[in-house]
Amino acid sequence: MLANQFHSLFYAFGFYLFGLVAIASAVAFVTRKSPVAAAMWLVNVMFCLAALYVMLDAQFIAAMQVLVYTGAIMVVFLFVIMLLNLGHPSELADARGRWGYIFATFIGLVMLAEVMALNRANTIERMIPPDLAARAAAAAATPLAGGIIGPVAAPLFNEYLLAFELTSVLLLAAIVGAVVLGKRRTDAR
Amino acid sequence: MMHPAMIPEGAHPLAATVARFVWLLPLLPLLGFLINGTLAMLGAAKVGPADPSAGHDSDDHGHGAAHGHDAHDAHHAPTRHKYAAITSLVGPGVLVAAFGLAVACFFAMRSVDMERPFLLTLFQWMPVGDLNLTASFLLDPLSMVMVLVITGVGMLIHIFSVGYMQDDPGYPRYFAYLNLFVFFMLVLVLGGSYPLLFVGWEGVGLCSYLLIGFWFSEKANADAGKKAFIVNRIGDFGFLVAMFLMFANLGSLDIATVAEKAVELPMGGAIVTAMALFLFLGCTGKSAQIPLYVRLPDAMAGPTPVSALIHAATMVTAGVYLVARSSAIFSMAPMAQLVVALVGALTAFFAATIGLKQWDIKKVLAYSTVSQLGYMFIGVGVGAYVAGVFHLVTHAFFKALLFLGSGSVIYVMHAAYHATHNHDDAQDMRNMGGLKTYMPVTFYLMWIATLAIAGIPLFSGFFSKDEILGSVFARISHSTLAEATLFGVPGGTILLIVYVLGLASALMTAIYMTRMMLYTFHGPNRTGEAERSHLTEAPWIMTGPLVVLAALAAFGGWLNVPELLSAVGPVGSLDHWLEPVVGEAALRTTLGAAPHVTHQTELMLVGTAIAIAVAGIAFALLRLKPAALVPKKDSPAATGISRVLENKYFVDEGYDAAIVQPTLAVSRAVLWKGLDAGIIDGLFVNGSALLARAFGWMGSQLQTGQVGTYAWVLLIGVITLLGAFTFR
Amino acid sequence: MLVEALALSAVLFTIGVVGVLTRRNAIILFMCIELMLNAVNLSFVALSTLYGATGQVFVVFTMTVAAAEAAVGLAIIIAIFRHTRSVNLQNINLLKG
Amino acid sequence: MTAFLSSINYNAWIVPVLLLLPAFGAVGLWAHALLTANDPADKRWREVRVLAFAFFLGEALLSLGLWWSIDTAAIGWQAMVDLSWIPQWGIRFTVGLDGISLTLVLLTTLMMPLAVLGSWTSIRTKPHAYYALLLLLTIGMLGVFVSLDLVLFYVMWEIMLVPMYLVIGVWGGERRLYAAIKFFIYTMIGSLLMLVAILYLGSEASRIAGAPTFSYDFILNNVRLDPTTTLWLFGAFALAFAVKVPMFPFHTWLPDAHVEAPTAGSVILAAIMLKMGTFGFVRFALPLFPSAAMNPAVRSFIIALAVIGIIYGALVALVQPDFKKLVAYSSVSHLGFVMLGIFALTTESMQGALMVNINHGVSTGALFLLIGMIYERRHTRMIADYGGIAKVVPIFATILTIVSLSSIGVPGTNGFIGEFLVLVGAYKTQPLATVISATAVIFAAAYLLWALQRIIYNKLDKPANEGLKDLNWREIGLLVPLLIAIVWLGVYPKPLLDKTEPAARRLVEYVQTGGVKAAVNITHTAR
Repeated sequence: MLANQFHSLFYAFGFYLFGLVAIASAVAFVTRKSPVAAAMWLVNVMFCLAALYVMLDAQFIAAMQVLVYTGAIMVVFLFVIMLLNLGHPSELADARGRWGYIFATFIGLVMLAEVMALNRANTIERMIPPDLAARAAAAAATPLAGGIIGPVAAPLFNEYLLAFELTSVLLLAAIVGAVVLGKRRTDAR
Repeated sequence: MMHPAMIPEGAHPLAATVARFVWLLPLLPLLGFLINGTLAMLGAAKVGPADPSAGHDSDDHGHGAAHGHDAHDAHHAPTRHKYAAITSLVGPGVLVAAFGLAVACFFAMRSVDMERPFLLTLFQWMPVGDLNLTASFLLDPLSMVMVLVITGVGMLIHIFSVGYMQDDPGYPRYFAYLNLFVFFMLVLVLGGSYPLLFVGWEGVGLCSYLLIGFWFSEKANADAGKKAFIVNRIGDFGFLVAMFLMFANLGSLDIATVAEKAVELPMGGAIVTAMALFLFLGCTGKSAQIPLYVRLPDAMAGPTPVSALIHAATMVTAGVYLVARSSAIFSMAPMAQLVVALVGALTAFFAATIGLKQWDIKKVLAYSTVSQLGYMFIGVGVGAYVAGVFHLVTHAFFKALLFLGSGSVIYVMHAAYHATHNHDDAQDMRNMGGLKTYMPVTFYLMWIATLAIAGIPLFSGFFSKDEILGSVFARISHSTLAEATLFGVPGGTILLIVYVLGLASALMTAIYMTRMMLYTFHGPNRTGEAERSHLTEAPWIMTGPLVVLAALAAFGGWLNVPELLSAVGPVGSLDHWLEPVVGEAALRTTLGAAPHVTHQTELMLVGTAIAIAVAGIAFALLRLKPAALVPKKDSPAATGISRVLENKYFVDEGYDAAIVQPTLAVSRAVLWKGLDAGIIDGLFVNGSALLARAFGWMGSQLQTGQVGTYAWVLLIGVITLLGAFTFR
Repeated sequence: MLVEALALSAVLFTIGVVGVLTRRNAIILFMCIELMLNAVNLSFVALSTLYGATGQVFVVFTMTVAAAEAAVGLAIIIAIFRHTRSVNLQNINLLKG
Repeated sequence: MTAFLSSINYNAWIVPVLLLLPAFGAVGLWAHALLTANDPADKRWREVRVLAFAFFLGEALLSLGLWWSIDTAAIGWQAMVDLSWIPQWGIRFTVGLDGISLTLVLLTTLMMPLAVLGSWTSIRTKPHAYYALLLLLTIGMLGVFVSLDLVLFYVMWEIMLVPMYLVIGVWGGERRLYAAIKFFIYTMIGSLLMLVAILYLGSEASRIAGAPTFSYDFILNNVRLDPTTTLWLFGAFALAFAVKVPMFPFHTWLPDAHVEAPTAGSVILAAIMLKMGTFGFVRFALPLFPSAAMNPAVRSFIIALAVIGIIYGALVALVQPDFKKLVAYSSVSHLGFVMLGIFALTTESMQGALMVNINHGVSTGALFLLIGMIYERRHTRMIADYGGIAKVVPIFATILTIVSLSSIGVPGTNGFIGEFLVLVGAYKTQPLATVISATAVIFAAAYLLWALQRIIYNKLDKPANEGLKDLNWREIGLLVPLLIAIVWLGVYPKPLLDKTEPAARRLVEYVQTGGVKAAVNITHTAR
């Protein structure tokens, strides 16, 4: 595993930088009136996450993030926004009014507090299996056979082969669904 | 019906005589009922089509209805019922046979020493636990007297009815009910155990319901019948409770055993008094005493012979018979006896006052019956059972005569009104007057009865009424009654009040009876010119029985002559005759010694009685002026006292307002609508259904279709889950 | 860096939730859901540093799911839009109970 | 007769056959429906009712043998059959008869053909289903009377519910659905509690016996519970039966069910199904929990409810505009007498209670038949719509009068015997309750005679009443046996009383002594 990482100050700085930027853009994303602006901020969040993935030695995932998430999904979103001409924010006064915001944020904070409580209550230490260190060491010892991708690709095609195939079926279904739903009804409905 | 038990040796001497066919006595009228009943059904009924709801053809206005409507509004010539001939034979014939058998039994009984009553067991009726009830007939001097009266007077009334009801379309139905009535009356009188007596008791009530409501198409008649039955039932409730007391405390319901065991109970104890009082409640229901007398005047809605048979001679006397039959119980409860005597006296006085102002001839007789019944209860109340029964017998004679006489008058008046299509009231004395010229025979016979009931010497009424008053007077000083107290008042004073009330009602009896005779037979005729030509004497079939009854009314006194007038005939024959049955109980009341009154007090008593009777008649003859009377339709409404009396103290309206309407209102508003439909149904049953639906509705509010709401709900679920983890 | 990553993922997730709750535009709603998914992916990746690469395998799966979901979701939005001329969630309540 | 019956070993097979014959009947009807699917409806209707009547008549004739073959004096169950049904849970098909259940079984089998005849012409839609349901109903009712295994009893109890629910629901009057659902839920809630009690008893018995068993005999002889549990179990059983009796607070389903049910439905409901509650008390609640039954608080509470039921039923009946509802409320009053009789716990009152059970079946059954007949002609149940019809339909009027007198309890009819015995017997242990209940004698006369008068007497003023047709031979033939029963049971009830006497006496002694005396005398020795 990536035990050989050294926790340099630079690394921490980078981590916090991208973290904060991600949060800021997320907040911005939520508060924008126009969907296009919102989409842009979300893309920004995704980029920050990709960076963080890299810092967490998940290079493949970072690549996928940029490629699939930002590239594909966000593009589709933007495409749909443009298609339906929802760009102009005027008719989208969709905020639920002052009261709704306050209550929503309050609920969010409550949830956040609970999750934080869970994190801090040494649950993580308890989660760590005792033999973790040994396993990590063993994993580290083995050379990175497949390079960066190896550790991800191996399990993907060994234990989780079935799951992998199933995802393809899922995608097929999604495509068919999208096409059918999207098609303009020819018969008068 | 199993063949009566074979006659074991050492059995009752009567078992060998004709008396063993006593079970035939009630059977004959039952046969009469069955035959007449089938005839009535055959005549009236037309069996319906196989499919009742096939084509509701209401067009042919069921002409079948024609044959059933009653005589009152028969406009074309009255048609005799097609089976009338058979019924006229079967109906009275059955009674004649029964009377013959009764007389035969009577002579058999005379020739035999009747120490023990003759008990004939027919079959086991209710063998349950330690109450093994057997259906058995009890023949002893008391029931013999009653049987003779019932079958004798009943026979005469049946014969009279042949004439009176001849044009009525319901002719066989009428005789069926009449026979059924005599059957139940005989079962009542011959019943060997209280439940069997109760069978007769309620059966008679049932028949009076059927007969009073005979012309049922009139709502008034049907109401009267219903009222009679329900008031009877109230009395029967008392009888029932008395039977429960007997069974619970004495362990048996057979008359003989109850009499033996009752004597062992403490004298004047709570149980015996309660038993006696409840029995008396039953008697008030049946014999129309103070609280429950209201049914008798309304019972006049039935045909007149019915009133004669049921409401003069037989049914109403059942109460007196019951008290005489359970003399053992009553003699053990002096307080109860005082109650009986007092209620009897009050009823006699109260009814007599109402009788003064009645205009309907049958209502006068009805209230006179209630009054005379009061007398009988005074007799049996003070323990003079023989006097009570004696008055019962003589009353049966002259009251039956009076009722049948009034029946003839009404029959003739009705025929007259019918001929001229006049819808005036054929029973109201104000429309009569001067009938003695048209109906001489009925006129003379009715006078004999009036003299008898008024108490004129040598007529039967004098002997029996005088003996009752005499026995009351004799017991004022020397009897268990004198020592007992009722509501704190010593027995003696109560008996004195009873005696005074008795005298007063005797005076009023003489007045209203003479009033009735004056308004009906004397003075100018007020019926109307056209009808006058139709007023003729009633046919012989109706006046024949009247003559026989008149003879009995005149010489009835001979049955039990007091030794003072020993010249007239055998002294106290009825006393000897009933001695084995009621003698012991009577002696218990008079502390063992036969009630003796000094010679001159007896003379004084007889003197006052005669004076009272003569004064009453004279007062009426002088005071009342029949000529001043005006026919009913234009006579002024009564005012003041006479209005109150005429409307019988508004007692009926009082009962209705005080008891009937409130119960109806309560049960309708509170019980049914309020409790049943309201609380139980409304609150619990439908309420719980509503609750279920309410929960369902709340659930549905969540499904607003808004995606937002679902998100919220989802989130709240997450938070609670997390919360659970964090605070675990 | 594990704890910070998880904290960050939690914050992002919360922001996503707040966005879902407040916004009434269907598309933005979807984007918020995407954000929440990303947050989860982040925590996956963070933990995979401890437990080995299986975490990352799951991220792959979540991505495919997210993609499928987005596709179908947007198709639905288009269908609704064609029908009601607006994507405001307020008046799309045909499933009212 | 008994010789002949024992020669064909009648007792061995009669009870299962009585239970199975209706099942075959139902199958037969179903087959008939299929075979004649395309015949004209009218022809099919006439055939199916004859077929159904044949089955019911066969059932009745078969069951007549019971009267001679069952020796009620002997201790223990007669005509007993004991087969294993669900071995794993120890549930057995045990059936048997004794004095009490004999009379009720005969009442059922003899009343069913009359009920079917009663609705000969009134049921025309879906006749096959109708008669098949009545057959199933017979199975349920007979099953309840004969079963000696608690689970079998519960199963039969539920079987009985469904057909009646459908009969009321499908062929009923206007508000039939409300009435049917109410009837079903009312009884269901009660019986669920009973199921819990049965399971508890079963577990207790299985613990004692080792093997799982629900046999009534075994539980009766071996299961001894502490007072509080007995009270709770008694309460559960009592509630289920109280709903069925119906006792005062639980009676509101009765008027609706009666009013909305078709003629045969309400006749069966009144004549037989109301006896389930009282039979349940006598067979299960009292013998299994004698200490609870003897508990003064419980006993006086139930007696109080019974007395309220008697007076309340009579008073409310007084003001009913609908004749059927009036008779329904009168049933509440009559069955209050039965409960008074049972819980007075003297031999006479118990006998009286069983007698009122039978008499009520006969007289109220006849009343409902008559109402059905006049309803078929005039299509209204409101008393006010009638008046003076005695002249138009004399036969109907006469029979109605006789039956009403029997229902009022005029001596000479069967009604009097039952009520008299209950009251005489109950006075010894419950004097106050008896005196109050005796007043119901007056109210009974009041409400019935008033209704009778408004229907057959008074002025014939409504033109619709003039066209009424009188009863036809079928209807008269149908009522004659009931009239005979009314008069015979009134004048000479000894045979019937002798049949129930031993069982009633033993039950009373058993409960009086709080079950201390060896239970053996009530049933034969435990298996």
